Amino acid sequence: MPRLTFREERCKGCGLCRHFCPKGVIEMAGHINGMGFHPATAADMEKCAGCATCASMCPDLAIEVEKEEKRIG
Amino acid sequence: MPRLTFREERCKGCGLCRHFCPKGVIEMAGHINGMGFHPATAADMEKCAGCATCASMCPDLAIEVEKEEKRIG
Amino acid sequence: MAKVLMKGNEAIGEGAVRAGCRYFFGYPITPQNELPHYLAKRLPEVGGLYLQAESEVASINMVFGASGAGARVMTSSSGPGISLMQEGISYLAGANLPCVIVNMVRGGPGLGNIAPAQSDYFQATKGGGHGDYRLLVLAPSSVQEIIDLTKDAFDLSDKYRNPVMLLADGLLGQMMEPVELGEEEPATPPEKPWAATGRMGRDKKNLISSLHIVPEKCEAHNLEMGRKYAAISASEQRWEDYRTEDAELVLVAYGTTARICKAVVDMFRGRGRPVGLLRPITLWPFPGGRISALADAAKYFLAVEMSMGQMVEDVRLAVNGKRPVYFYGRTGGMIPLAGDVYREAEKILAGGEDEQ
Amino acid sequence: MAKVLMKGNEAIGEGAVRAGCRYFFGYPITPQNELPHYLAKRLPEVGGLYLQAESEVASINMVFGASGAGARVMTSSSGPGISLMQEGISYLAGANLPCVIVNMVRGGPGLGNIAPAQSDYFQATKGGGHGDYRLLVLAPSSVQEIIDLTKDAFDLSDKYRNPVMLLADGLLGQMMEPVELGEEEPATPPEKPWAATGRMGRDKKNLISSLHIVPEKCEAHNLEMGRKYAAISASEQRWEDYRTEDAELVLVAYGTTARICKAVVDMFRGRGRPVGLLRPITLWPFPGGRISALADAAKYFLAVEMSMGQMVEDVRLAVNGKRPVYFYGRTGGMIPLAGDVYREAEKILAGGEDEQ
Amino acid sequence: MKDMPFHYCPGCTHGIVHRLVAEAIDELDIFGRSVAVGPVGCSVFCYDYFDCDAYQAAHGRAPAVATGVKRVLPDRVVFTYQGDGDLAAIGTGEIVHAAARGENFTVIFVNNAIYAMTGGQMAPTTLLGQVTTTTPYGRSREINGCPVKMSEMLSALDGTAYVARVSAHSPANVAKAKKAVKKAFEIQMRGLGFTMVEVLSTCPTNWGLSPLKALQWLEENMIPHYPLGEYKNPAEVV
Amino acid sequence: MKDMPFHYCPGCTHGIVHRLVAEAIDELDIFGRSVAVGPVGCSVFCYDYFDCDAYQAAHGRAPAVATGVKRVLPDRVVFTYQGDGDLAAIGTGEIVHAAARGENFTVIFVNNAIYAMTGGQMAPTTLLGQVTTTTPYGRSREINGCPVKMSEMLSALDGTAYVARVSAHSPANVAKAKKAVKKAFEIQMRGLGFTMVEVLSTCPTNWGLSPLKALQWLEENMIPHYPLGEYKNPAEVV
Amino acid sequence: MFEAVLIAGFGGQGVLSTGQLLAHAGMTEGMNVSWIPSYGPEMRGGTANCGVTISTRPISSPLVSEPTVLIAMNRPSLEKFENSVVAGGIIFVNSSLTGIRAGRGDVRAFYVPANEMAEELGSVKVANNIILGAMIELTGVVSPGAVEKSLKEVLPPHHHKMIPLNLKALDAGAGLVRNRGALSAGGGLNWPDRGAVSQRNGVGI
Amino acid sequence: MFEAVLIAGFGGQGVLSTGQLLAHAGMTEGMNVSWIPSYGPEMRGGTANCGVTISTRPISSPLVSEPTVLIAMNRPSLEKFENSVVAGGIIFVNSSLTGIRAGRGDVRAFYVPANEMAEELGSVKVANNIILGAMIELTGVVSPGAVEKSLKEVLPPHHHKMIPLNLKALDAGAGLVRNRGALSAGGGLNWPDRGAVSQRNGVGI
Ligand SMILES: Cc1ncc(C[n+]2csc(CCOP(=O)(O)OP(=O)(O)O)c2C)c(N)n1
Ligand SMILES: Cc1ncc(C[n+]2csc(CCOP(=O)(O)OP(=O)(O)O)c2C)c(N)n1
Ligand code: SF4
Ligand code: SF4
Ligand code: SF4
Ligand code: SF4
Ligand code: SF4
Ligand code: SF4
Ligand SMILES: [Mg+2]
Ligand SMILES: [Mg+2]
Repeated sequence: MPRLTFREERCKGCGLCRHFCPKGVIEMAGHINGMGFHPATAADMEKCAGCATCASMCPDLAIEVEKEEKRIG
Repeated sequence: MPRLTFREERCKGCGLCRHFCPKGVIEMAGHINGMGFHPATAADMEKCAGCATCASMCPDLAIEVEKEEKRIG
Repeated sequence: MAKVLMKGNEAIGEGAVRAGCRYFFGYPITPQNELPHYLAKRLPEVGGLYLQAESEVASINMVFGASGAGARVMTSSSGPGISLMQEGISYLAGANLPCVIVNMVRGGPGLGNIAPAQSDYFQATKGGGHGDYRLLVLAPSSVQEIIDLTKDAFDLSDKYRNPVMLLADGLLGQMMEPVELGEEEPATPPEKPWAATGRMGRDKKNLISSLHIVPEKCEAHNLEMGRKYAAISASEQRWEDYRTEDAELVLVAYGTTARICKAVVDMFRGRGRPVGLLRPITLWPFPGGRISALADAAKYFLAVEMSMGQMVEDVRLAVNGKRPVYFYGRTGGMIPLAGDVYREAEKILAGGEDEQ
Repeated sequence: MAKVLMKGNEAIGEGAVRAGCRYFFGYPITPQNELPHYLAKRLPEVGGLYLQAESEVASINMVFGASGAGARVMTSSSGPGISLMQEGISYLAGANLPCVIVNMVRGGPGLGNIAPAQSDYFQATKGGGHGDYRLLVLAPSSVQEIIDLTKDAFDLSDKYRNPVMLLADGLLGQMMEPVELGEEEPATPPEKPWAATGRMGRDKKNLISSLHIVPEKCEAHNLEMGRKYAAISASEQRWEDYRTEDAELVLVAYGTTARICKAVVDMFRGRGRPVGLLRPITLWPFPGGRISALADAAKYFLAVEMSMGQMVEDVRLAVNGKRPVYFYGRTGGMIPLAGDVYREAEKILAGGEDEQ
Repeated sequence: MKDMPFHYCPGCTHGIVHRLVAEAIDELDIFGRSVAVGPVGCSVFCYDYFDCDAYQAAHGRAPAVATGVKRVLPDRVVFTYQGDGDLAAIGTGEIVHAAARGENFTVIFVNNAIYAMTGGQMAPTTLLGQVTTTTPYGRSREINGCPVKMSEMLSALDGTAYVARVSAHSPANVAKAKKAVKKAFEIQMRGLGFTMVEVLSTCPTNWGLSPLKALQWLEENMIPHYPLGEYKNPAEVV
Repeated sequence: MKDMPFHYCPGCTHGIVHRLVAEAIDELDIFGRSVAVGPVGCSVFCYDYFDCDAYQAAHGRAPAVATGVKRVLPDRVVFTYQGDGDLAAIGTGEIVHAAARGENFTVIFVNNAIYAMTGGQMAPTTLLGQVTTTTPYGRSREINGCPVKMSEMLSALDGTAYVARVSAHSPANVAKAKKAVKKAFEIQMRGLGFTMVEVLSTCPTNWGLSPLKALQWLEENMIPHYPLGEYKNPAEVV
Repeated sequence: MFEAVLIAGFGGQGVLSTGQLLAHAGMTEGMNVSWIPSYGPEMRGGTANCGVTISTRPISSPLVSEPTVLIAMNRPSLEKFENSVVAGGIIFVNSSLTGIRAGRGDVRAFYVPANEMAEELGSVKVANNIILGAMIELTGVVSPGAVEKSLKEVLPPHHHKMIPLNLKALDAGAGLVRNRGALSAGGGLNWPDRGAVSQRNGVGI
Repeated sequence: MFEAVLIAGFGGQGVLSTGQLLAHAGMTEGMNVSWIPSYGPEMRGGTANCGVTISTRPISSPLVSEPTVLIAMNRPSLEKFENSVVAGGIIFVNSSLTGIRAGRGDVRAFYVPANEMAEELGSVKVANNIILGAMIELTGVVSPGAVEKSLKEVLPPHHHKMIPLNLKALDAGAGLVRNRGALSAGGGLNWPDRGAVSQRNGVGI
């Protein structure tokens, strides 16, 4: 299974990752992070295809996707 | 016959009028004008066709050609 | 009339409109942006034009054209943008053109920052551009005064056919205070028979130019300008005396620092100590005569600025060695606190401070 | 070594090449054009680059890049072009970048003319750009001195990491005099570990910037610059005393006017009258200490300039009321004649002149 | 890329463009010889994120600064990062002439149709009808003229080697943008001349839109006026 | 035209261009409402010859000055007269944005491939290989890039209404130039936007050629790089 | 009467407009007022603050370097400005975003879970007005009526539909004060865990 | 020894380079020298002039405001500068382009039909060197040998083929002086009508 890491302290809750994830993996958390935003989080990691679309649209380098060796962000 | 007037005091002796006159009317004078140039002059007015080519190429508004009403420069 | 709560930057805009200014050419820069925002809305309402230029260089040259065409016209910027305008300002002065230029000073040098500062004093008063010219420089210290001086700026500019600079700092531009706008009276700029508007049958052509290729003529032109500057110096020096009557120590400060120094004066007076404030309102012409007069009675002067020490030179020139002149400043966007100025002043009164 | 007859403008070029300057970015303007013409030929001979920029604004920013990359680099212009560079100069100073900027001053303001002048003194010495910064300003008065000071300009600039301006007038630029070039020694600019050259394995990144968004940091940066300026002021003031030993009247003049004033001093001395000349070589730091010392013995000062009176302010600040300071100037491209200065000086010695 | 949070607003695509540049530098393995020249604009702090040596240039003058750097250090890989106000307004002279001279560096041009940093004023690139803080009644052709197309204009110059316009509004476009950025660097490394990648970008804050709506607005409004594609390729590459 | 001798060198075609402008003003009978904005360059004194009201603008800034004038006096006929150094180098930003805004005035652009007034330095328009006082070894593409084609570049902007390149090197071309100048004024009078006529011109003095040879040099060297013709016509006119 | 109020928080929390509302209300009541922001580039995420001075005498310096009242809308604001408050001054803390308590003993501090209360009212945007309501109720620096009048002037017309909600928020804040009766300095108020919205009514100010 | 020489004429008459030649010759002989032009925009047609100072003592002011020698290559130059010449000074007039005489009685004036003489030698361009030759022969400010040496240095290599012609011109000028013997102030010399080139040998200096 691909590994998805959210660097919550960098996340600004813009929601772009959630929107572009083809598998509906990502949701916004209910809590607020240090910068005052609701951070993105993997709600349903099972579904993740490791396509890294989320990371490619994240403006804040807040997502790391590892799928085998590939690593973006 | 067309009337050709050289305003000698404006002429800088560049010779463009002489070069472009289709009839070979114009020559440079032997004397020097107030600005230190050999001015252009009509050497053979008989030949003048009144085409005003000379005036159209004179950079110094030094030539007036009158042919009937037409007046350039 | 009811008071209105206004930002300093907006007050300049409203003041300009009421002064009959109908043309603004400018380029955005913090901390003056509320001024273009205001005018972009307001000018079209009164049939005027807000035009955003591609740069400050273009702005000031558009001002050159509009002023030459006879209009009341303004531009505005801050530090870096004002530096870019220096060639154009020199041309405007050289061509005897009226206009109003706003500098909402920020921390420098270079890109610096956007916090308030007074470190463009030299540039404004001594001529940041080339050649022997002067700008009239007005330094308001409240939003109400911004409104009033903006109007005066246009009048002075037309009267003397010289650019006028309104010099404030980012804090004054951003601050809100209640202002009394008064009745809107139609502005009456003077006739401008010299304007180059197309001859439209006029006998003689008008030419707007700063070129005097023959040195004799260029010198004559400079001497003529010099006479104008002498006349301005003689009649347009403005200042506020704040409790200077019997002051032993006279603080000298303008704009935001003058506000702070007033608080300092009040603190001293509250303790019965003779401290006053001389607030220059015109930075050029500098109210040197008044300061020189104060130097007969006062014992010490303390110039307070948001800079490394610029206006203090003019204070020294005015005092001319009669009394010691001290300096206290913060810079780079830092604002002196009343308490710090107070302590500095106390040291001087205690006689323990070297002049620097 | 044999002497060579050289124009002042060419001498700057040769001086720069000998100082190890290999990059020149500039835009043509009279009266400094012989300098770019010279360097356009000469720099390629020594593996250097002459690049004509699209404007003075571009020139000074190319200088910013080349200086940041560690090169000895120069630009040159006159009045209007120097005004356009003010933003860039402020950025260079703010980023602690060394470079040499030549201003061959011409008549102003505006387009003015191309005759020699000294009316950009304020702009050069007080900061024509925004913010609290200073340029070192060197004022040669002969072609030989141009060669020597050009070399010094690069050294000082690197030593203090600050832009240096070479301020002369069109006459010095156009004039020819014999010069001794000396042996061509390889220049040894200091190491520049701060230069942003690509990290190439370096541990820490280098950044060339004048931005300090936090006011506290911007102030600290300004205070640091202030300490540098204080050090320069303390150790780099330069001047020439010409027969001031026992002078009752001290003329103060730089550049071309100093040449003329020397003739005036000689005329007076020929008649046995105690007149001398103090010639500032650094305009900033201004040799105020020396003038202040002279004011203990001398009775009068007369500042002579090709301007409406700019350096005279620094003379007054230095004399600080101890003695009267008079001014004589021609402007707009006019050059004071020795005879006229002589008459002016005589009036002062006769005591019939009001200080102005 | 230094590991510090960006100062950009939520959803601002400046962050995406930063990442693309960093990835190109990494993939080409040129970090050590890269030099960044930053603008004045929202990306003024980009030097904090790119961990290579860097310059903070005056507003609009990055191409002149980069010229100075590259002429002194011709074997370094130099790039500017500039906004549309910076490049297409105040910096017009510098970009046109750097391009005309064929300066051998790369320009990353982030076009968000607005002066963002200063509070959302009209830029030369602002679309007709677009409301900004200085076009409160919408940009009008009569007063302000038409939005300027820099890629088209600069392509007309003989000195430009590579000019492309890409967009950051969707994953597919981001992938294309990445290719263009990398290609520009490669062309620079081959010494073929001036390269520029214009990236259409969003400013949710000043457009007054959510990050997502901003991407849609870009797609629907900017792309029709600013067609995507490669406008110029060097002879050596085609 | 005031009756005073021009200060130009013998054979300098600035004089011809002056006459064309004066004739257009006369023929359109707009003398009274004409306003000239002069440059810095050899034609800096053009205001002395055009007898209408006039401005002497800072180097390169004539389009900005003309913008100020025309916005205040929209019913006047405003034109700038600019050299190639003035317009294509230092004034790039001003000309590009005046064109982009579609400012409704006319630009007479005299391209003589050199900075003449200051002593024959390279201009952005100087041809490759051309020797000038600042390209003593000839202009090189590597160092200075290619000569800039302003008419082509400005035509790419939506704001330009009429752009033509003509030449003053022969009677037939002067006649065409005259038509273009007049047409530009007419388009301005109809309020259709920005108009520019680029006139290829000679500088015998700085080219080091006789007046006649200079005309030939223009024809043989400049025209191949700067093709003549109308580059843009307003929709209303075509 | 003299109050120098410092309002600080994240950019986007509306601290600047809250200050303007307060200043306008002061003006409406015939007082001397000034409003002065710390301003920054457009980008979000930094802290913003403004100082409002309201005084019966002319205001010499508009700077609020030693506030008599601090409203800290988030944690960094409390950390940064707590020490600048004059002895005897008052601190209002938005406990929803703070997570720490004021440390000084010579000032009175009140904790308001403003975000949670605001979300309850329907929009997190009125959090600031909840604290403002509490502040004016406690200090009496301006009257609620003046604030209500000013709302109409300060809000752009297309936001006038928000006025009822804002009034509700002001009143909710005032209610906290009214309902607590006598308030003790340092207020032995507890504050909610992050997100523990359900506790909010138990805490108040 | 001290001479301040002012050379003036039309732009294009070579007055600047003539001055440079003179200054260089002075330097070659170990004197202090300075050369200073009146410079202008590139356009032709105006007047140009330069001042050369040659002195055994250091030169304080390089300005030539009161020349000891004036070389007037055309009429406007004579009109403009005649009055600036020191009493007892010398004026050389290019009579080919002047048409008037100097009016002062306290200076010596010499009239040289330089253009005609130069055309005779083969090029009007050496007119200035004819007058220069006369001047140095008369004043002895520099030696002809120094001028000859300097020509090689001052002329760019591709003009070295012009050196013989220039030397001829210098010598022709000097010859005028040598052949006239004693010269009287105001020289009772007549001067040719415009274009009356044939008279030129009869007049000389
Ligand atoms: C000379 C100068 N003028 C103006 C400014 C103010 N200024 C800073 S950023 C900016 C515009 C930024 O817009 P853009 O380049 O589009 O970048 P963005 O913020 O949109 O990314 C302006 C006008 C400045 N710093 N310097
Ligand atoms: C700001 C500024 N920079 C430089 C100059 C010097 N300058 C005067 S004219 C000129 C170039 C003129 O060339 P061009 O525009 O081609 O006109 P031309 O003389 O060839 O007709 C220059 C660089 C100036 N006056 N102002
Ligand atoms: S890697 Fe792909 S599937 Fe997994 S969360 Fe990201 S976008 Fe969704
Ligand atoms: S795209 Fe990045 S910043 Fe935006 S919500 Fe997702 S993880 Fe957070
Ligand atoms: S009018 Fe024609 S024919 Fe007559 S002189 Fe002129 S060019 Fe020759
Ligand atoms: S073209 Fe004109 S200036 Fe030239 S020679 Fe003929 S008349 Fe004279
Ligand atoms: S203001 Fe706009 S461009 Fe700037 S950081 Fe925010 S969203 Fe991005
Ligand atoms: S220098 Fe050239 S452009 Fe200027 S007037 Fe002379 S010939 Fe014409
Ligand atoms: Mg932008
Ligand atoms: Mg030209």
